[in-house]
Amino acid sequence: MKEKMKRLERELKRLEALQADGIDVSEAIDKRKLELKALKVDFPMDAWDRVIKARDAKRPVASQYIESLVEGFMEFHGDRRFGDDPALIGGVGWIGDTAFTILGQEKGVGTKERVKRNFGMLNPEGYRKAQRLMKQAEKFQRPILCLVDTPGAFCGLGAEERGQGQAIAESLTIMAGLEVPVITIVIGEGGSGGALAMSVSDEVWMMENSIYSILSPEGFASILWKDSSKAQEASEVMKITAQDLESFGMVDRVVKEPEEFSIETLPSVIESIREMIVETAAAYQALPVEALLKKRYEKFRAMGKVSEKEGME
Amino acid sequence: MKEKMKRLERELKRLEALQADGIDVSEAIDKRKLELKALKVDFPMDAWDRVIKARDAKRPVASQYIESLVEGFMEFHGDRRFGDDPALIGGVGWIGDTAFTILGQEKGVGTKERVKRNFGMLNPEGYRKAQRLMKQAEKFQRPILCLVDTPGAFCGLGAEERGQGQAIAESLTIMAGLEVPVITIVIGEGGSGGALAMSVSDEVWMMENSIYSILSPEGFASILWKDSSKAQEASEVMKITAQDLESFGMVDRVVKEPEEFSIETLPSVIESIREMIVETAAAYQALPVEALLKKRYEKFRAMGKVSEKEGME
Amino acid sequence: MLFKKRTYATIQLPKTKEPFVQTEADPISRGEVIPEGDFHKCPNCGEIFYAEILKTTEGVCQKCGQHLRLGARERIAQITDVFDEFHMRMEETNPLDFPGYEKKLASYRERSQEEEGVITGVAEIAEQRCILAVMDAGFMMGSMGSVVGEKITLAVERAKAEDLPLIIFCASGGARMQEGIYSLMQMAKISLAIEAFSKAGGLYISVLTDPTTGGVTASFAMQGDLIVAEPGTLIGFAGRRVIEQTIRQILPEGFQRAEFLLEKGFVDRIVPRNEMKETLSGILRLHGGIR
Amino acid sequence: MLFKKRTYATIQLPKTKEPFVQTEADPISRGEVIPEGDFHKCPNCGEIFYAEILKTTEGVCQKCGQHLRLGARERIAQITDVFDEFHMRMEETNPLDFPGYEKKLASYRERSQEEEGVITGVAEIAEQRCILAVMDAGFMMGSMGSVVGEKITLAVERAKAEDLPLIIFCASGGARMQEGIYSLMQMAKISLAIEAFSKAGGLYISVLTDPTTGGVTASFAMQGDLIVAEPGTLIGFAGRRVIEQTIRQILPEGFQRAEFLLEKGFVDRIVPRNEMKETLSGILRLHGGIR
Ligand SMILES: [Zn+2]
Ligand SMILES: [Zn+2]
Repeated sequence: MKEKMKRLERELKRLEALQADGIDVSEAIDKRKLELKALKVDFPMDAWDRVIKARDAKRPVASQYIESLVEGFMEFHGDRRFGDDPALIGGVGWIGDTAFTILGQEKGVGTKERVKRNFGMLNPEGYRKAQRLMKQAEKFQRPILCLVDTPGAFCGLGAEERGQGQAIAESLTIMAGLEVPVITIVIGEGGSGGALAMSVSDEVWMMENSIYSILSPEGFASILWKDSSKAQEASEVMKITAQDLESFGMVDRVVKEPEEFSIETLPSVIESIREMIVETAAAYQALPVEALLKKRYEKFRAMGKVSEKEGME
Repeated sequence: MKEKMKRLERELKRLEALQADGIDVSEAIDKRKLELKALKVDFPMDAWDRVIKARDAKRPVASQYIESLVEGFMEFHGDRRFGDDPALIGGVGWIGDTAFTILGQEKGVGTKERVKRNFGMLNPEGYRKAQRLMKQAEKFQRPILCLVDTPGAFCGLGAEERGQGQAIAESLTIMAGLEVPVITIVIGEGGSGGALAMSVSDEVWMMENSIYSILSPEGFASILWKDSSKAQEASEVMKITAQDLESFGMVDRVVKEPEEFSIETLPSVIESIREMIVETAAAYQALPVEALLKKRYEKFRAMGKVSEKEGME
Repeated sequence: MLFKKRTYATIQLPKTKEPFVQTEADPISRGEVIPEGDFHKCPNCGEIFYAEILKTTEGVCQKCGQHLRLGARERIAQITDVFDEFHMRMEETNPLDFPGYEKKLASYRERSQEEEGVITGVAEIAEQRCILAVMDAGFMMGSMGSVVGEKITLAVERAKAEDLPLIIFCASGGARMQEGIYSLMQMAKISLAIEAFSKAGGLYISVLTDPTTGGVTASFAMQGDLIVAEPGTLIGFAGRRVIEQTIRQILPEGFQRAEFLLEKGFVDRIVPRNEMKETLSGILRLHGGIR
Repeated sequence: MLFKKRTYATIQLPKTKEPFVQTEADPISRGEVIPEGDFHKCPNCGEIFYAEILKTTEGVCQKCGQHLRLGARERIAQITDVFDEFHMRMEETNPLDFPGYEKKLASYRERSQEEEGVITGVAEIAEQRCILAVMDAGFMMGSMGSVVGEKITLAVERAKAEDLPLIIFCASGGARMQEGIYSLMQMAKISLAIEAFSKAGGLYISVLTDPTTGGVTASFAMQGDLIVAEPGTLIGFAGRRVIEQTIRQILPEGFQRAEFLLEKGFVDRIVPRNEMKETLSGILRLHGGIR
């Protein structure tokens, strides 16, 4: 049966490529999806399945989460330095009766908007907009919610010229020092430094089929094995699923997804987390600032903690 | 005799233009300068005389002040955002036994360097470099010395695109909140917002023949009288000399200049102010932070203080 | 009823001789002519309207969407439910003894029935109290002299003292030349007040309206925690013509307009006039912590 | 005497099998070959030197000025008067159970006689005490895994606890792939430590040496209060080849070099190797407040 699944997935991949080229094979696609779905009830998904889900074009994007989760959302633009990055949506709105600053990496829906949003890959302006709005949240003592969904940092000339390394580095220190609670939810792809720049948070949650990794499986395979086509293999050894990260203690909560996760099924997911977000933020907000910062420090301090060998001077 | 001076000055101006075009008339220039000098002993200078002096190509520039005043100067570059502005020199060095952060608007010496330095007109990166180094001075509790010498803000496309208005505005609020002493010396031209962006300081000093104005006399004449050739007339009504500003209470100290102010005579001027700089900074540094900020606030609060008319509800 | 009685003395819209909307340029300094009487021409598309019709559209051209310049009183009427003016009459100033300045000031006062180019007071916007300052581009080009600087500084200090949010509608041709260095120092004076207010945790919303230029741009216009702008607003530091002379090329159409500034990252949001009140009250509520 | 006895246990330069200077690329991953024996070829101009001569020039090519890559121990010898290593032997880690990782690590350890890609300790530089961490580009490309992250974090925490300035010499190909997400989290872990150190008023000087790339650039390399770089140092986040593939054009020669970063505003100063010690001690003195 595992064999059959693999075959169906291969076929599906090819059909979807055709569909993307404008050839309508949607019926054939749906048929195989149904078959796959039936099979999967019995088999746990492997990492590559989750990679595919995490990247699915039908998967809800940050703007849809905001639409569904946040009331009276007011978007604010710009880094006050160079530009406004459409790959990052930032603003303020109500979750329940609490005003939050919300920052979302936005992949966009539809080809045109995906191009405009640079497929969720931030330029330095995007990190700096986020920093500005984070500092503002701190000034007004508002909790922050970050939605992470990015393939990773952007490999453009301008991004290097304008210091994306510096921009990410500054996001890390700013988040390290933020005196308000920060919750991050990885909703799709959590790729490399681009994801980390919004994830030095008091709690990091992941959607059930999201991934969080040091770089894309393709990039990993390319660097380590000189063969980017070995991405599937890479995804298995990289340990990038929500389940992996939860077992490492790097993720505080894995949010259950419906079988078919899309804009249609998003509201039920939102309802399952809304209260949790508000309550979690309130719990951290209740801490004295020193305790909040200490807790955040210790959370990350424990990651990759290595001890000295015994018996040494 | 005033007439004769004016004639000599007009001749001098024309001769210097020739000289700038590569025709050697230096002897004729020197002769008239000497005559002028002899005459000036008896007559107070008018504003335009000072404008000419403030803009004199032989007048010492910021880098020369630093060279002469500061020991172990270590220049630091860049705004960490977009670029390094050669029109602003920033760094740390010793004045006496005190480490200062020094920020100087630099016009440059010689045509090539003047072009590189953009004639002392900052781009937004320049203000942002200054801000960065000011915040760093604050972190390390170092006093700051600013040397102002700029015709004004830069009228370039990029400067607007990258928000020179925002950059100057941010310099003003950062200086307003700085918890370390700041001394500004206007050494040549203190032009408009570009000068103010380094002058929200605990003490503002001016060199005897420097000017400090809302914009250049040429710009003023152009805006108000639609005739930029009336710059000389404008300079008289604008009240832009160190003596004017001292009488307005906007300048705390006017530093005497030698008759011929140049790199040769600079060291004597430096010796006359070195101790004063160190002692002034020390006096402000001795204040509690709240008192320092309050004093600075009240200093500027009094400028253009307008009262309500009496007898009103 | 636009102006409701609250804690402070209330004011009425004065019987101004100024037209409801203002022309692009100051007539005295740029030699243009304010259209007389009941008609007004859209400076963007050239459409001619009855002035009365413009009132029903809040001064927005219904043909092209251009946001025509508004007087400060009209602006206040559109935005606030309650407005209690800080009823001040400031001393006249001419700190440089600038020839002809008093006379020019007097003519603007006479014509506008206003004392100066900014009105300040306590406002209520959809039940949210705040300190409001509104500049008037029609008063000597909205230039900033000592009185404007003083009134704005007092407003900021009041916001700090009463722990209220601060909203400033900017509209300015820049510093007031006739007050020279005193005008420049108003930028510092206001900035110090805003920084002190900000350190105390105050919220400051800067609203940029046409035109926001010069020293105002280089100070409080750009110091807002949040900066919103009306569509099409001219926002810049250096003047367009000066830049064109410097770089010797014609600047593109949208240069220094609000949309350009948004793209360049200097404006948080562009808000059409008919959404301004709702936007401001939404921001105030979000920062007041009460839905 | 380079390594003088102080408070901590002192160490000797190990009898390493590595050449004095390092080649541009990691030989294992890029298929290049370390030149054998007593000669070394300048990767910039091609000149061939006796390795011994390079020692007298601090590893700088006397023909073209190229700053060849140095091992961490050699770097420490050049910079410090006293160095007391935090004499740690960290547990081996393979958090992902990555196939072959232990073996690869063991081979690097064997070859370099070092435990990992960073050396940390207390240093004295011209009578100024500081905490010093020096990365080694030769150890698995200077990649950052949990041990490197832990050692640097401990160094930062030590600087905070002892109120000493911190200097980190960066040299890294980026995150260590074999430790996956654990490598990524080292960026966060170190950043938290640096922010806490900085809030306590500590001075951190970041020194960028060839190459400083990837996750190190996107964290502590760019978090210095002051950032200095050796001439010609490669500094970037994304790899040159990846960018070229993305934008489909060849990048200019100086792209991502220290001089480029200086111009773009990300580096405070470029400091040639023979001035590094003097520069660092000058900065330390200026921040120590004692001339
Ligand atoms: Zn129109
Ligand atoms: Zn060479």
